Amino acid sequence: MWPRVLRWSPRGKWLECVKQNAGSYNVRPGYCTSTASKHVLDTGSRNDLGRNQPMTIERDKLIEMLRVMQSIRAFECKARELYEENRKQDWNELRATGTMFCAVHSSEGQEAVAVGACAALNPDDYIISTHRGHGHCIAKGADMKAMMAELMGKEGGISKGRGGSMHMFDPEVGLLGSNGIVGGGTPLALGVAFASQYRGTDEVTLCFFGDGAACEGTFHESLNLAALWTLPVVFVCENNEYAVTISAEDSVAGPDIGDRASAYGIPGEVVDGNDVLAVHEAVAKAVSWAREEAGPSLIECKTWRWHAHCTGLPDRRDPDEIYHWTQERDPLPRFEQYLLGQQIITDAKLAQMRKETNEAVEEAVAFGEASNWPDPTTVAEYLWA
Amino acid sequence: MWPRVLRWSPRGKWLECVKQNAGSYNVRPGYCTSTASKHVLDTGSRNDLGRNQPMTIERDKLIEMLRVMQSIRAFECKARELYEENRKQDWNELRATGTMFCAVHSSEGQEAVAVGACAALNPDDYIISTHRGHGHCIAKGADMKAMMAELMGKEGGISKGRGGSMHMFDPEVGLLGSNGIVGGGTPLALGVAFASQYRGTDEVTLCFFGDGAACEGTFHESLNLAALWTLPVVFVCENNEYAVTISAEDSVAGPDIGDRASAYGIPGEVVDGNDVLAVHEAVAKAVSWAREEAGPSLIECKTWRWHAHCTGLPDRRDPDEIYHWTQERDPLPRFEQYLLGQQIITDAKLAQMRKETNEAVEEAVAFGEASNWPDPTTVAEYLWA
Amino acid sequence: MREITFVKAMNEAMVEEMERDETVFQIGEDIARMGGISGATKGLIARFGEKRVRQAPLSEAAFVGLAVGAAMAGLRPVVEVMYVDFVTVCMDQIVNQAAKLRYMSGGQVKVPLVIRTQGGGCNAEAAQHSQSLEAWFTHVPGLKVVMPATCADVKGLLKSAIRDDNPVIFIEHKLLYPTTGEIPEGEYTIPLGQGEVKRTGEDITLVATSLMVHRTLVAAETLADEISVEVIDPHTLVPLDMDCIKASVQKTGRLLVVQEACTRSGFGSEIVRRIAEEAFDDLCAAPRVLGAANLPKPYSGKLEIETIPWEADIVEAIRNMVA
Amino acid sequence: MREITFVKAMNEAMVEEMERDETVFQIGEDIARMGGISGATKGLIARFGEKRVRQAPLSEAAFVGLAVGAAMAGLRPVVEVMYVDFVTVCMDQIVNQAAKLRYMSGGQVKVPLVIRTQGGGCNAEAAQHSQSLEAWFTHVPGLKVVMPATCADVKGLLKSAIRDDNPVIFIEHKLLYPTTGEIPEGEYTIPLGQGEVKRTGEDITLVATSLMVHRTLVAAETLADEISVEVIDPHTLVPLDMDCIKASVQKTGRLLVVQEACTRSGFGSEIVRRIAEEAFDDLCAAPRVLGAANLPKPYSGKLEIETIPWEADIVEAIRNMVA
Ligand SMILES: Cc1ncc(C[n+]2csc(CCOP(=O)(O)OP(=O)(O)O)c2C)c(N)n1
Ligand SMILES: Cc1ncc(C[n+]2csc(CCOP(=O)(O)OP(=O)(O)O)c2C)c(N)n1
Ligand SMILES: [Mg+2]
Ligand SMILES: [Mg+2]
Repeated sequence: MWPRVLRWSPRGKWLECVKQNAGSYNVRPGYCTSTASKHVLDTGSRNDLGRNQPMTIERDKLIEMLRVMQSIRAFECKARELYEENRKQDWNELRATGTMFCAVHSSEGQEAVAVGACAALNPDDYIISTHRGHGHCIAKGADMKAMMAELMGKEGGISKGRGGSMHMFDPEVGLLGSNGIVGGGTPLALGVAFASQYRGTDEVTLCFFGDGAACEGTFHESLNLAALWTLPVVFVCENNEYAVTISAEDSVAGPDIGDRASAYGIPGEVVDGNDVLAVHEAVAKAVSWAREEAGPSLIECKTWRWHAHCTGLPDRRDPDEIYHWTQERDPLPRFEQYLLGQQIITDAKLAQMRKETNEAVEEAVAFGEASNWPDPTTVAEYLWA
Repeated sequence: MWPRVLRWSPRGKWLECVKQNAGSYNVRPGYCTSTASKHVLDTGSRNDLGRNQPMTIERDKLIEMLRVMQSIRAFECKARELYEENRKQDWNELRATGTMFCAVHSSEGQEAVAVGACAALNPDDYIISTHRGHGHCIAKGADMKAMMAELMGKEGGISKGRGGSMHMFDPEVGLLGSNGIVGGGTPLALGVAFASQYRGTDEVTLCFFGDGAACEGTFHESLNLAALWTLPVVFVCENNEYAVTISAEDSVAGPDIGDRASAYGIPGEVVDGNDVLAVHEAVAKAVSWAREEAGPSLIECKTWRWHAHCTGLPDRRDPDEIYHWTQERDPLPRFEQYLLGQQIITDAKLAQMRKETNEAVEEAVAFGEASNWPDPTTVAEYLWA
Repeated sequence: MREITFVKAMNEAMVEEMERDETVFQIGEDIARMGGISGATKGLIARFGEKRVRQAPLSEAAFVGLAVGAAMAGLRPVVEVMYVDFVTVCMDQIVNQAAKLRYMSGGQVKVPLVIRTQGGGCNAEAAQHSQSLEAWFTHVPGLKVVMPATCADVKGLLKSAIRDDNPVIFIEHKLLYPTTGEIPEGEYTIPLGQGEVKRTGEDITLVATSLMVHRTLVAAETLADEISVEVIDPHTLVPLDMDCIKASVQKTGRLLVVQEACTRSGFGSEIVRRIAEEAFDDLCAAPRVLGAANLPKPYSGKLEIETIPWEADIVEAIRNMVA
Repeated sequence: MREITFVKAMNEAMVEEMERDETVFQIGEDIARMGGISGATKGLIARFGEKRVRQAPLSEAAFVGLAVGAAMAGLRPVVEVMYVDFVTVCMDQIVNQAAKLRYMSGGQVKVPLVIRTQGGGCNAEAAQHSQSLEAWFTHVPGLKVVMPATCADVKGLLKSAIRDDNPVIFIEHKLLYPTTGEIPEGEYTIPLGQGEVKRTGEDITLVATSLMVHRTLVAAETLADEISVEVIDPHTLVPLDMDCIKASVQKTGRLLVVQEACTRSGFGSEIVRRIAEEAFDDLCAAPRVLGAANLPKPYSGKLEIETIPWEADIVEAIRNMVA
């Protein structure tokens, strides 16, 4: 079992690095303290317990991770805009004409979790995502064009317009669905992992869920069962400190969610979820653990959502808190600065990349707009196999 | 938070006492090693971490505890007999005449848990019981006559014959129901405790459940919520090593169920469930913890059921295992021997007590038999309040 | 008469009942500062404090069960389950516990409990947030089921539900919350089990609840010159005011139940059965249910609007039946 | 023809399908050495090993969900939920996941899954172990619902259910397991959605499934000299063989549905609605449902027998309708 290396003060908002079994606390200034080489990022030096093997990530992969983070940010921002625009119109009219745009649960601010985690997966690995799932889908390789068309309810959508924001499927890239029921995806992930085990493949299933979902009974049942049956599943808890308006402090009793792993005798870890490399490192370890048939594990990523729970709802959180998370702990500039500092990327390349991701999102919008509405006479299709 | 003092080797069948934070194991020969005085039982000496205050139990109470244990044993044995007798008849006939006797989940072998736990409660405290609940009901003060009449489906039954074995209610003695749904009672217990807290009384609710129930989602949700809201509830897990045919080893991942308390930041303890005084001591502590508004706690009592899951099902467990638990670890003679050794009771008194409890059970049978069948025209009564 | 929103009417009902009876408390997700997903519990936390407005973690089985236990122990919980779709994670506590505890105990306990939840579609929320599951609850003896349509009704019915000594499933329609309507001044309640003739007519009886009451009334008005339509809102499905429905069908000879739930095995089928059994000879045409397509709700609005009865569908159905 | 028990017929079906297709696996509580609560999975562990016979802990939501996920990923799980009463703790996985995944994904995934469970009462198991909840599932688009009555039927239907690419809820009656009946030699299946005329008659159509098929047949025989009763077993509620039922009602003019489920909002109401809508003019008497009292099952047998239709009740209902 892995040692616990990085933790937060219980439920505190401020990052600190606590060594297990030791009284000394080191405030961790950020993730960029590693002695990484130009081509290869060594995050091993950040912690000293059982993490001595440096983790190497290809330069191109690092750049690709940044691109995906930027894409998610741009996609989410656009999706919120489209919602707002749409709902400025008369709602009854929208309903009567079938042109309503769904509420979206933006994952802005949480990009490091989606990208850090999915970057640890192979194309034939699987993910099960949540209501706040656009980032996961993009990070696993889903097509933004099809995703945007889905939000618009078009036939060209990733679920042919039948699913919407919370029900995106693309088995081709291993996306076996986001889910509108909090805690509803956890048992499904068991099954996907079970199928891999049953067939003797080395595929791994990664299951995203939130701090809210960690309070549902399915969390407990799923971790227990996965542990008993050594299922190749990685549970990634995106603890963004809130479930709609309830804080994790008011809904999660005891120490960290990641600590709950010990109740099932499986490895658990708590990482800075706004540090894409920290997430990546922890999840990569968990994925190889699963791939080597050692069973499930639980990674809690401490992060924060930037916007209201979903479009259409107010956000009444503390301005200081908002400032801290959006200005001081934004995962994107942190990673950009790191890559710049390591001369893995240049300012010019960065500007170029931003332009490209924005263009890609605009293309996605154009694709969605150009896509046809579903044919009403096909409404009963896809009910039965 | 209490220190963990007594534990079993993880999921092992053999009793041992492990000191927390220490490598040394002491095989505990039985519970009777305490330096108890004649009138007062000091169980404090059995363990040394934070349990130095000896617990005192009145002589009369000890004798009463034994009587209740004997009553449960006799009641359960009788209930099984009545079932077997009944089901020797033609089942179709029984169904057609409405004279079928329900299957019963005997708690023989587990008497120490019911009695040790309920002896820690006041009359106005509450319990929520399970499908294997006769012992809990008797220990909380329910009338064996009414209980027997219930099993017979009579109007004089504790639930007027409407409930049966798994649905016994007697609010007068704080019995707010046994439950046929595994894990179904845990949330109810929260509510009863919540009501006490809401009204500002110092009542405590004790919630029994099994090792099987510890795998259901309600276990997790309930402990989390109880911990968050500091509810005055004591969760008593009766780990009898099996849920029907699945062993706790095959259904409970990780360390002991009692250890799961730490996931919620509440005290958890593992005790020898065949040692009525050990159970009593642990539960009494938990009850005062709750009564002093310190919140919930979890006590896992390691025990074993003597018979098949319920009447009508086979029991295919290992003969050695059966021998060990029924012959070497029977909670009744252990307690009897202790009381004899401490000269709290005499052989004569013991024989007398056995005679009385058997008579009480026979009286209960006679009462049940004499009680009327419910009037069929009243079948719709009690649906609405 | 004042004009207020549906959600405000609910809020008034809850404030009044909480003032009246201090055993009434609220429990659910996001019911504190946000006032619940609909805003129905807005201000309750400020007025009644954290003791009586309990914002719960995402643990529906635990907090619904807590409410059931608390009801058994003498309190009067009002629970919010955010969407009716989520009863699927706490069905045991509703069906096997709340509904049955009184009966199983031979009348020794009672469970005065209201579970408020929102149903219905056409809000672009797709298959897991758009269901109409009232029929399930009506099939469970021991539960009362209320589906209010208007602002005045929701206030009076919610107050009755809170005062009722039995578990009540109270299903609000998500599209009704912002609607406005007139509401009587002062204290009033509307008894559970008493239906209302929302419009009198001679040719056909329409039975509808919740959002569909409004659609049937529009349809009736559209046809006013042609066909005389009676519209009945039973308010509650359990208990059901059969006298009211039967009297109407005896007059009109025709029954059309309009529901947003999937047609198959919806509560409309139950109403048709009751009328077929009890007023067969009064029927001069086949009774009918106009309900939703037997499909999960598709996300795309262009598809979703195909699945739910609209005013025009009701008009057409009436015409077909009366023709 | 051989005579075997119902539970043995189920066992044969599962053995044959597991032999035929290695993606079929079993999951549920106590299904290994004990062979499940009914004995239906007896011997499977010895024959197919632990890989394909997964004895699960008490975590219905997790293991039903696991089965749904595994089905999505290409396996064919057969799940045992010990009693239908316990679907209440895993309803989300059945209703919001299994039933909807295919539709929500625009047809990209399928969920070939069988959930076997036992329903029915009169086994002295009281309110939480005696329900008949099939109507709930029929109200959820995307689920097929099977309720077999005879040994021959259960084998053929279970094999079809396992081969079906959709989620199937397969409800067995606890009193049928030990019953015996004739069964064809060799391999056979019975298609889902195809009803069967179990007895031909002219005066009245009885529709029943599961245990009630047997009771209606006894009632029909009792009345043989008096009234000619046709008995139809639709086998599956979804899909429903309306052609079969309609053809019969068109002949007899009378419909009586007999069900063990509570009468209110049971599937009988749905059948009455369909017939009322589609064959109104053929009816010469009010169609009727004879079902259970709208009560939780009381424990006491003396009360419980009052709540469920027996042969004599069916005879009386037929007489009343044909008189
Ligand atoms: C079973 C269930 N209960 C409630 C909801 C309503 N709901 C949707 S998202 C959400 C909060 C989820 O919080 P968390 O798991 O932390 O995810 P986050 O939204 O923070 O990403 C709630 C309460 C739901 N969809 N499903
Ligand atoms: C939700 C649910 N699942 C399954 C059952 C069937 N069942 C009744 S008792 C039991 C075993 C319970 O085991 P445990 O909690 O350890 O209690 P024990 O029987 O050992 O006292 C099972 C599976 C049930 N009653 N409820
Ligand atoms: Mg969250
Ligand atoms: Mg057990």
